[in-house]
Amino acid sequence: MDNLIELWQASGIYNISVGQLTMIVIGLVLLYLAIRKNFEPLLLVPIGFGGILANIPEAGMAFSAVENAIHFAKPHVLSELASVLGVAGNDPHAITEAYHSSNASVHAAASLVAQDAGYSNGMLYNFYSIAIASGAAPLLIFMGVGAMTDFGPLLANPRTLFLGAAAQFGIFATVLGAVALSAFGIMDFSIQDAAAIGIIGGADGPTAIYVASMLSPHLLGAIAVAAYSYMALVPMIQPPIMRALTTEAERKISMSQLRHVSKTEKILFPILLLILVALLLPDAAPLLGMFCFGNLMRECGVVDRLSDTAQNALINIVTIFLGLSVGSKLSADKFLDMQTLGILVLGIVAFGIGTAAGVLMAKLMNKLQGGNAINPLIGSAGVSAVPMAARVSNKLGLEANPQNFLLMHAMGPNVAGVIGSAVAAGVMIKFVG
Amino acid sequence: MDNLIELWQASGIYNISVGQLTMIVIGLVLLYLAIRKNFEPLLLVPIGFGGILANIPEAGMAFSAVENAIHFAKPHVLSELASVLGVAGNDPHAITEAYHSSNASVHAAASLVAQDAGYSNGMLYNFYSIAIASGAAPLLIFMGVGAMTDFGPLLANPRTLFLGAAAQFGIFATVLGAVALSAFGIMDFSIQDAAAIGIIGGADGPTAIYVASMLSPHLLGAIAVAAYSYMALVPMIQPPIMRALTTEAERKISMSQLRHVSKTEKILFPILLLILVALLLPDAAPLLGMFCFGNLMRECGVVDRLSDTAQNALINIVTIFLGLSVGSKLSADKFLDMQTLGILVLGIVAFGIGTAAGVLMAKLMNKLQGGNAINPLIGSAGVSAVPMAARVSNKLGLEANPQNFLLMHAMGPNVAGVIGSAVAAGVMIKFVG
Amino acid sequence: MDNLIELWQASGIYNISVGQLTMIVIGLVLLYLAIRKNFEPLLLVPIGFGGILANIPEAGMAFSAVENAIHFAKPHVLSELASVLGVAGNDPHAITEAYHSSNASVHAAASLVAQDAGYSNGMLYNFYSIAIASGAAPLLIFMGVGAMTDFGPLLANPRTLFLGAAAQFGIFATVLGAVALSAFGIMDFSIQDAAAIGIIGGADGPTAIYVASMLSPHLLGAIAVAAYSYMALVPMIQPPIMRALTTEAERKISMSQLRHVSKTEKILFPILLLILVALLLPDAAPLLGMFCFGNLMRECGVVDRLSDTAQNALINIVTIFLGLSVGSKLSADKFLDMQTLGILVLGIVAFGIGTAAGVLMAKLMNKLQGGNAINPLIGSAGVSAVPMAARVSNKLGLEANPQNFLLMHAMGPNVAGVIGSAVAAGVMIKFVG
Amino acid sequence: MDNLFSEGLTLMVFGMGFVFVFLTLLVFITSIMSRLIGRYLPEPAPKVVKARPQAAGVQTGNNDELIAVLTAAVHKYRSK
Amino acid sequence: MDNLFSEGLTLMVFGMGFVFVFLTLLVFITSIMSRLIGRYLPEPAPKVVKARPQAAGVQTGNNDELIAVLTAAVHKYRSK
Amino acid sequence: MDNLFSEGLTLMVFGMGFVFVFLTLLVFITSIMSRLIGRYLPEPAPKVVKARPQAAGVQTGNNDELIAVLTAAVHKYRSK
Ligand code: NA
Ligand code: NA
Ligand code: NA
Repeated sequence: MDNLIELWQASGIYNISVGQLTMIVIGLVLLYLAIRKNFEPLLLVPIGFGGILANIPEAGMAFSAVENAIHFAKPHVLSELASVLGVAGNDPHAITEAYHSSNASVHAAASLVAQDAGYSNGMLYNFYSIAIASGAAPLLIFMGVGAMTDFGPLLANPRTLFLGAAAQFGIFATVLGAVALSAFGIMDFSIQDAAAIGIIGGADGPTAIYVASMLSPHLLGAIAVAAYSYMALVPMIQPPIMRALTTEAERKISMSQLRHVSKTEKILFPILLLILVALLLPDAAPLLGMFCFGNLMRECGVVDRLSDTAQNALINIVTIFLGLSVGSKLSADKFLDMQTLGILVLGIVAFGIGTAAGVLMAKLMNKLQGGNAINPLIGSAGVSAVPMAARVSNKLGLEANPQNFLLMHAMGPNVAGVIGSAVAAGVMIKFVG
Repeated sequence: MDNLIELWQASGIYNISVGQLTMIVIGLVLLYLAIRKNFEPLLLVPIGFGGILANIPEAGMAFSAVENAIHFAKPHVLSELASVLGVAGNDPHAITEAYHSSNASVHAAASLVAQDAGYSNGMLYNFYSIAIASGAAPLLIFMGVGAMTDFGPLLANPRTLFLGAAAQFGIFATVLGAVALSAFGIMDFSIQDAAAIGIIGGADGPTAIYVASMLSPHLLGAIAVAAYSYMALVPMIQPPIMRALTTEAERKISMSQLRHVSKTEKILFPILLLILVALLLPDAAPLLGMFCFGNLMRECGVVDRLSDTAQNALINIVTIFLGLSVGSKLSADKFLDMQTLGILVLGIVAFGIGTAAGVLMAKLMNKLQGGNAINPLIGSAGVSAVPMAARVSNKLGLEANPQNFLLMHAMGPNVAGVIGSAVAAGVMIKFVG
Repeated sequence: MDNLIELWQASGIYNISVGQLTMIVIGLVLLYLAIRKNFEPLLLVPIGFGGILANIPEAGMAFSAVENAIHFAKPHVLSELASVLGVAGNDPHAITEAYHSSNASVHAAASLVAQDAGYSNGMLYNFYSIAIASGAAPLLIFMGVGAMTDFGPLLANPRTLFLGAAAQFGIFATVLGAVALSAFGIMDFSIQDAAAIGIIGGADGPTAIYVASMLSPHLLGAIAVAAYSYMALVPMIQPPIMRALTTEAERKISMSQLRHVSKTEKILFPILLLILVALLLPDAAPLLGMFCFGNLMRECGVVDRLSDTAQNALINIVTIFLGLSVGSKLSADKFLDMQTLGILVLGIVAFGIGTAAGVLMAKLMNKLQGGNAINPLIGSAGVSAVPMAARVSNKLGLEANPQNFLLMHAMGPNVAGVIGSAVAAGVMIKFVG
Repeated sequence: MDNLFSEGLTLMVFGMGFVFVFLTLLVFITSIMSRLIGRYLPEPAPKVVKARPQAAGVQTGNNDELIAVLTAAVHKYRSK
Repeated sequence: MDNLFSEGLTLMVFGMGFVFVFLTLLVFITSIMSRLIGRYLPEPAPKVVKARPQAAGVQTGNNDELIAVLTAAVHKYRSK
Repeated sequence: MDNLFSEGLTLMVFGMGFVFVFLTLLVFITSIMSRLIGRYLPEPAPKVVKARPQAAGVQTGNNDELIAVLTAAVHKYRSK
């Protein structure tokens, strides 16, 4: 009978909190969006599922050994932890707080105490430590993305890099928006939080996760969810902005066919980009370095088996772990917060501003050059969201002029946007990291 | 000349113990069974080979840095270790014992001493720590198995879940058997040991390894070997029991064709299962969570590249490390023990009881429903051992009635058995973990 | 304005040292050789790229957290580090030196201090720790190589093992050369350094990296670069030596067709080799054990999915990390040194002597047996450099006699050379490790 | 001794009980789910199954079939 | 409050500025590189593109094409 | 100095010696093994080689052969 009570009191139904229930529902919603609405399913399926796993009551899959020990709150364990963490009394909340603000050596000591008491890190916590806290997973994904990226269209028309630059205005305008919200007391974002939120406007998943994990880990879950959701919503967010800022005539502009790009150019480009990064912004070196490495493996033609693995087995494996790890950050106390609402609002603003800036830049370039070389519809592709944004440009182009295929032209700013937001990420890590 | 003596005294021939020699022979026997007799070769080839590597004298591949330092027994290292571990004197045995019973922080300190003295962890020890002690490898394999599992037959006939439940009786009867052996003083199993041994009856490799690594790591080698060997022996263990418990007429029962199962049902099933686990038995959440995640990736249709990787590259890589790691636990002092004999006997009893319980449950269901809806031969498939047990059901069905294809019908209880033993594992971790 | 100055002072241009610039150029040269000249591109592309990444000023990708903390030299961090490391004063150089010579527990304490101060390990440093310092990556590559190796030609003519043995003379002669250079005061190599340099003559990449990581990690970068470069240069290094040591008549010798080798022989060979290693030289057990494991997976025919993964996804993933990790050791202070010049000279000598020894051994065997069973051109293949050296033998054979296909005959000594140098590696680890 | 045995017995009773309760609930939930889907989300008329991208192993199977057909055709042609 | 806002403003000015400087430099360098290659390392006359080894997924595509051709041929034969 | 050199010499003598002893033993053991297998476990008469499941890369090879045959056949047909 005692056992029955014990089993009942250890069950999920008995222990589940409203917050956990809500987060499980949110996880289910993410799965629904991913599976039925095709919202970036490669990431949102693991993120949604990881979010559910992280909120299973009593399972502690997203907790460290110490957090698990505190949760189960055996008095002698608590008092040992309290003594290691320098807390008077056995209050779990005080101990938790001391644990999270402890320095690395005290942290390590508390871990040993918890392990001695028989507690261990949850599996998702381990995944998060290895995949994200170390920075490895976003970099490896970036390597794989590099190996999948064809810089041909960009090399054929390098001026499209300006469009990729302009679209990053979404990032920095959002940073300003976030600090403004704080300045007016509406939200409470630090400058690090603001920078991490802004990067959503980069429309690039691994960059957003990398920056958030460095600047603002407690917002990581919300930022990653916002970034991937809005990337999926690009076909709904961008078109009205693009239509509002362009005339029918502009949308009809047809662009001259792209010249052929030689193998040598494609091989040298990632190397030149790397050297430029090395000389100007070392803080962007990990991100852009791995990206260039992937691209060089792709283009050099002598390591195809490595390139294939980087694009397939390796990126898939890392994606599974990255997604589950991001999901582990979807805890009620961090996600069910006004800040998340702020992040969601700011994120969509970032996308909108980035889109507008890209389109306007294209128009400006036409004006400065006194010609009609660029269809402004490809400017919006500068936000990245590869290849979705380029497809949107193409679709709107075809609407205006059924003979006008903009896809390849839009791929230039599209991949330029990836470089642009990685550079922006480097600047932010440099200044507020 | 001194060098020659040194080389000779460091050679395997000079140092090999009878125990190591025996274990190497056992490793060779496992390889023989795997390669020639096709005994679950995907696991038994790495396990057998790992067992040989672990028993190479002086190589210390399965030892930690501290164990290697103790083995080579340089006086000043021993005395440093003794002081860290709080042992008086330099006796290697006393130091070893103190090391194995030390708490986490002393353990870590001893490790640093050994590293300073130039010793390092053996490669298999590293593999074991990362793959099994962390719990990661069995969970990842379970994810891959989930991605390979088709719940269609089970969804078409959900009552077959009862067969999968009944067959778990093998697990718990064996637990009782193990404690009985201890109670009568024949063996010396703790309740944890008994639970870990019982799980052999679950006929599911990763579940057995996961439970054993949590409850009874010192028996892990023997338990894993028993589990995989008996799974390979299913075509020999089950038929006599199945024939003894059924009449010719029962074996001739032909079952109505399974209905078509829609995609939506297949997508929702892993989610419902996960929620049920979350609400009722959080201790089974890691195992069944990863299993459901794999299955959802398979069925949702939008992350095929992740599902393919989970079923191929990732599960293969993890299998290699898991197998070698299990092999690292095949040391003479732990394996060449009466306990192993007890485990082998109890394991086969567990398989037998599970098989019988499944068959009898099928007969009971027929009686309760007053019909002949279920051929009792598919009850035995409830032990899991996917898909071997289902094939055995099919074979015996064809013997009795050459038009009677039971394979798809038996797949229902077969995968139900996987769920059933994961639930049983959760209960045991909850109660004795 | 301050920000502008800060950005400028943190830029690569402002900070780059001559050494870093030189190393970046060397990285570019390696990429050029790999991509345009096809110098072992699978390794030299990642190594070259990793070398560039490691030398990006201020990025600290190849530095540990402590090294990064010292580099940025904030006074309070320095003084904390100094106190942990037992250094008086705040001199970065003194602290660095103390850090590198500190024992494991002080090392760990310094790491915690640096982490508390907000510094973290560079990504390449992490890769190096996990892939190479642990010994894992070379062993996994060796497993994959084993899974790719066909011992058929060697089993058909086992006496070719003698050729593989003879060619290892290059290794030991080079060791002697290295200590001679030290003895004459020209260089300053320890016996460990000499052994690690000698292994270049083994013409086997993973073996060289494994030995260097254990005996002489500070020379690892130069040794790996030399080993892979010379392996790529085999078609230029070997032919003149082979021609000089053989007569036209000898080169025309045609060898009898190799007998068919049965599946059972191929399965038993890796097991017998493993047992021989276990009995005679446990120090070679990790290398040859993993090699035999890979080969057994290949030949046993029942674990093809594991063998395929070992030969593809797994070895490719490990190669990427191994290459970047080796590249992380290409730092100016270690590479731009007279020692590197010495290593390059000694390395090519090692290849030359190994080639000569193989050819002469073949001639000796013909003389001893009083026949013309062996074409001495296959002796040079004993250095390994699979399959390049065997192709060189074949090419020179065809030059002398257009009907004379030596390729399969040369594969015997070629794979024997792999075994031979792994044995040599074991002896060196045993004696000077 | 007695204590260990009674622990084992408890484990058996609770374990088997829980396994049955759990799987019984799963039977109910699954059946309800299937019925609801059958009623409210019936699958559209079975269209031609479109092969989704498959792992390497499965491809072989597909190819084998096609190749068998082709081989037969070629054979027929040759034997003319 | 003011401080945070001015920090944000600085970040915006420097960030956008740097992104533009960086990408502008990249435009220059890339253009120069392309021009130099066009002048000094022109690609040889376009030879027939040789398919490089592809990942599993792509192979299917290639096979599909070939198989389509073959099927058509066989079909033509049969319908004779 | 002398010490280092003598260490190197020792390493060479023992190293080469050991390598030769080891590989000589391997020659003996391998030869004995092959002879025993040839006598007691001779391979059955060479049956048609059954392709075992192969990695993606290798499949192509197999397919290439088959496809070559088929193409030839189809070509012959067409050129009729
Ligand atoms: Na972007
Ligand atoms: Na089971
Ligand atoms: Na060699």
